[in-house]
Amino acid sequence: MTSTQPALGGRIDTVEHAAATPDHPQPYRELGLKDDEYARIRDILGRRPTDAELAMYSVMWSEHCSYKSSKAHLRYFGETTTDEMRAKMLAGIGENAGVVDIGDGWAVTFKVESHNHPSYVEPHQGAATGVGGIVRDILAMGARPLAVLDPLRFGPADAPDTKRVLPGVVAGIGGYGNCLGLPNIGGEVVFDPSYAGNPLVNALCVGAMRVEDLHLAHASGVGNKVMLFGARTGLDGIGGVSVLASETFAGDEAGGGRKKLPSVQVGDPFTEKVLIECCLELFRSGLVVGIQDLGGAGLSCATSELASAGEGGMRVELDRVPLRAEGMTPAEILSSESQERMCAVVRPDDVEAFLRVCAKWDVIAVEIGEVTDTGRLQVHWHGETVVDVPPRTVAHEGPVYERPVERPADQDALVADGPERLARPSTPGELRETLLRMVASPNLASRRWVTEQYDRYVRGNTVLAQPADSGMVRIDEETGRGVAVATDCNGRYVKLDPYQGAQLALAEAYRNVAVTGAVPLAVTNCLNFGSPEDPGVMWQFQQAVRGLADGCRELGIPVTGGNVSFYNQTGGTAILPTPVVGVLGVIDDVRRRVPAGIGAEAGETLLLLGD
Amino acid sequence: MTARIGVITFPGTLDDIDAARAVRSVDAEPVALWHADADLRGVDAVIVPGGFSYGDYLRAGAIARFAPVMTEVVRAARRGMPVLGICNGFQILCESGLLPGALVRNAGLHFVCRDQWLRVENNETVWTTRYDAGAEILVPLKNMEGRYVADPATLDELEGEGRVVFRYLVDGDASQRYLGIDSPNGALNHIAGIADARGRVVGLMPHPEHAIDALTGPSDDGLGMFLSVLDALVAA
Amino acid sequence: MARVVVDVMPKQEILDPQGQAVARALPRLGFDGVTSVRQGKHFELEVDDDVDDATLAKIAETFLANPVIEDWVVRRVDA
Amino acid sequence: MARVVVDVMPKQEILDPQGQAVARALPRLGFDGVTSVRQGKHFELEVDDDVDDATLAKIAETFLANPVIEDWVVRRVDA
Ligand SMILES: Nc1ncnc2c1ncn2[C@@H]1O[C@H](COP(=O)(O)OP(=O)(O)O)[C@@H](O)[C@H]1O
Repeated sequence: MTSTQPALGGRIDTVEHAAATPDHPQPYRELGLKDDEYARIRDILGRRPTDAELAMYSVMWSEHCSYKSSKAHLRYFGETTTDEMRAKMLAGIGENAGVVDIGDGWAVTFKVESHNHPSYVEPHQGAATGVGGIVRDILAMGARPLAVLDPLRFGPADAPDTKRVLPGVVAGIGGYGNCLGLPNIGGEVVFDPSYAGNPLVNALCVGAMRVEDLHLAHASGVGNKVMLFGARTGLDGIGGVSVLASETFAGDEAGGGRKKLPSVQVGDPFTEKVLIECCLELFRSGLVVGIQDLGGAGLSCATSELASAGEGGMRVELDRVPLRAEGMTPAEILSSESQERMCAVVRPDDVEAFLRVCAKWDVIAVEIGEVTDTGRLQVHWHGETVVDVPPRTVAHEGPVYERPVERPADQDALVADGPERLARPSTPGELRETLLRMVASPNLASRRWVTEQYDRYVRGNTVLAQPADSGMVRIDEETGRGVAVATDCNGRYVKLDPYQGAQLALAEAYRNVAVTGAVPLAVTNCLNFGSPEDPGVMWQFQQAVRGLADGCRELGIPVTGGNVSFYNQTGGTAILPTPVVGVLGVIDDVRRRVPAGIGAEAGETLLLLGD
Repeated sequence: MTARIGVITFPGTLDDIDAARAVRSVDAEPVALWHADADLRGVDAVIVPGGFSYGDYLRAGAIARFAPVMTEVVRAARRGMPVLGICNGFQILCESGLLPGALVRNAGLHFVCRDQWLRVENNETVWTTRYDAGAEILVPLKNMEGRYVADPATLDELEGEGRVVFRYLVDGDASQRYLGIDSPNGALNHIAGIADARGRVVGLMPHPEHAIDALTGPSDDGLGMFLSVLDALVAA
Repeated sequence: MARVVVDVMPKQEILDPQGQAVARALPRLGFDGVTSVRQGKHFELEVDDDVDDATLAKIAETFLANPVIEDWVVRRVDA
Repeated sequence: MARVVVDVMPKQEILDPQGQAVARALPRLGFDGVTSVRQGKHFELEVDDDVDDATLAKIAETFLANPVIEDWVVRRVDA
């Protein structure tokens, strides 16, 4: 199937048409834009946006893509990072993933992301595509993905819905990661009633590269070509944008446009595996100037971010995009979240070689445009202009909110309600019963049912995986240099005291890395919280960020990246605030790792450190 | 002079680098073979490694067996070239008819990754001479479609001719018993690996290439397979 | 005793990697002329005669298929 | 253009744990009266008109099904 003419019968909303029809009503509210946000878009463009532009702005200005509620707070990470902490950081917050120098010419990149909401709707595919997304982020830095970890939170273990969600999530993470050939080296499984209607599915990926191979997402060099490669673009995850099709074409003979589309995406791990190998060969052959993965917000995100981070503009011929569905509109193509796609900037002389490498791996690749010096992102559709915007306004200059922050009124009561009033076991019999209850409790029971579904051996470099305090992989077979990664968070502590709770999560992950013999180097995080429109949640968020940042300064290791997931709540009730912290450490020689466990040999001496 | 052992890469193959590492670790030379080339590059033996060739989407191994390189492997195997299929490689060898039977979804329906004890039932194949008969070895097992099945006549033949090479040791393994299975995957007769009639083509679900170094695997019990074939090739 | 067949297919607009893999492989195997393949699940049920159509529909919708990503068809067949 | 359906089922003598798992789950979900479930694959192909029955049979036998473990049925359906 090649790209088809619009089959919906309606006319495509071009820039020219938009300029001529300023009063044409647009469904911006259905797309999640506020009145003032829509006004600002009109202001930026000096006219109403076209459908395609509206689709781009609405997805890129969403909470998920623009960090509009969290930006003001996340700045604190930068403010508290000293030059000394920055010394080993090759890329930090703002790039696809943070990168640190681990010595011997090696750089390591890692990041954790959430896929909470999709995993509730369709646990298997939601979790699978979560893994796929984070792996592409790592790949887009120029690194070979090495391993994954999966911090998970579910409702009560015996709740009926947990029986739907948990097995699906685990099968999805395993199914995708195993098929990609990435060992799963750790994670968490935590049960708490607050996650019953809103499980947390976070996925962390770590990758490595030679320092000189670091690829940053930018489109530079006027005349360079923009290549789209990987899977075809379909109607996946278009979600809200489908209202545009129905609005614009309502009442015409095509019958009112699209029916409601499922907002879930289905993953194709095989295509991603081939895409990884293809990208790595492209990097090795020096054929890539800039690269960006297509994740949330699809081509809207990739083109605007590449152009925005580059020096000029970009022209895109949207009708060249290989499609999977018929009759897709420009707005739909721009916002499709079809998985397993990448976008690269390539020198004109290299296009042929680029296409050859893709052909070798059976990866579909097309040139969809080029880097220009116009300072604008211009998207064409069968010869007409459907998007003409300053790319920064889409990608980097979205709205920023200072949401109200307020310590919840019931916080004092919560803190005052300590364990003192709980009965303590006083007889040996009660002690025994308490112990047995704890051992059997879902939060302390063996995780084998989960971890046995994950391949921890593939690639033959896994030195530590479950059961271990942190996962460890070897990076350099000659020298034995490797990295250790752990993730932690106790949401109950964070709820009691978000500042200290976040520091406890950091300290735990830091310790888990340190006890394996690795030296902690960098921090990533996935900040899972309730609604930012709730001042109490915003207080939790603000406190957690401050706690984490201050803790990092104390320990002397920087936050190199992360992810914010808001709106984790069931009805009006937010989840336990869950800032999952990932710490990465380096070890010169993995043969000197310290495995977990005591009692391997008779006569060992046990020492207790700390108090 | 050492042996040159080919390691095939299909789209979706994962454990090719592990297999090559195992070959190197016994001082043989690994030779990369590409699925699309009908060319074995003059190798002395071939390993079909694990992974998810073509995503295992239709059936594990169903698409890979039609690759040009497999036509050459089948031809060479019929002439007696040693061939080892590991996991997905075993599935591919069954699909291509070099080995009898088939591998289907684990009876527990889940992917299973664990350290698995095996008994070496036949130490006379070209891939197992370094083991003592009846030796018990610890090797990783990791797959979704690892349950070996064959019709009763084929099973009788395999058992009668001593062609069951590895068997899962299931004593005391209670982990799957709630599913009514007393092995990791419900394989008939607890079969983990089999050989062709000449003992030159061997396929097994567990991964000897992940057990070559106690640093990265549960043991180095897997090395014996690579040393065995090297003995045979160097002696020849 | 009645026999019932339920076919469950990925929705048209949903990616079907399995069907795609088959479709891409066929020409390589020398089979031309197959322009599209979709792969789904096929269930064969034996049910008591008193199980009515509404119940069968319910079983398919709530359990055999995932309505978020799949369509399904239930049919009774002669044994 | 013709539409062809291929149903592939595990052979009767082969254990079908997927089907069994479904059968075991149904009573727990409150659905009684289903005495047996078997699960297989359902393929829908679009083929050019000049693809004959012999070719379709070949595609099913050599590729879509594994005769060692599976049975299959090919049928043309009206579009
Ligand atoms: N979702 C998961 N994915 C992968 N590994 C996990 C997961 N959950 C737990 N693990 C691993 O299982 C082991 C035990 O987990 P856990 O009981 O949470 O240990 P701890 O309390 O020491 O962190 C650890 O190695 C941990 O990394």
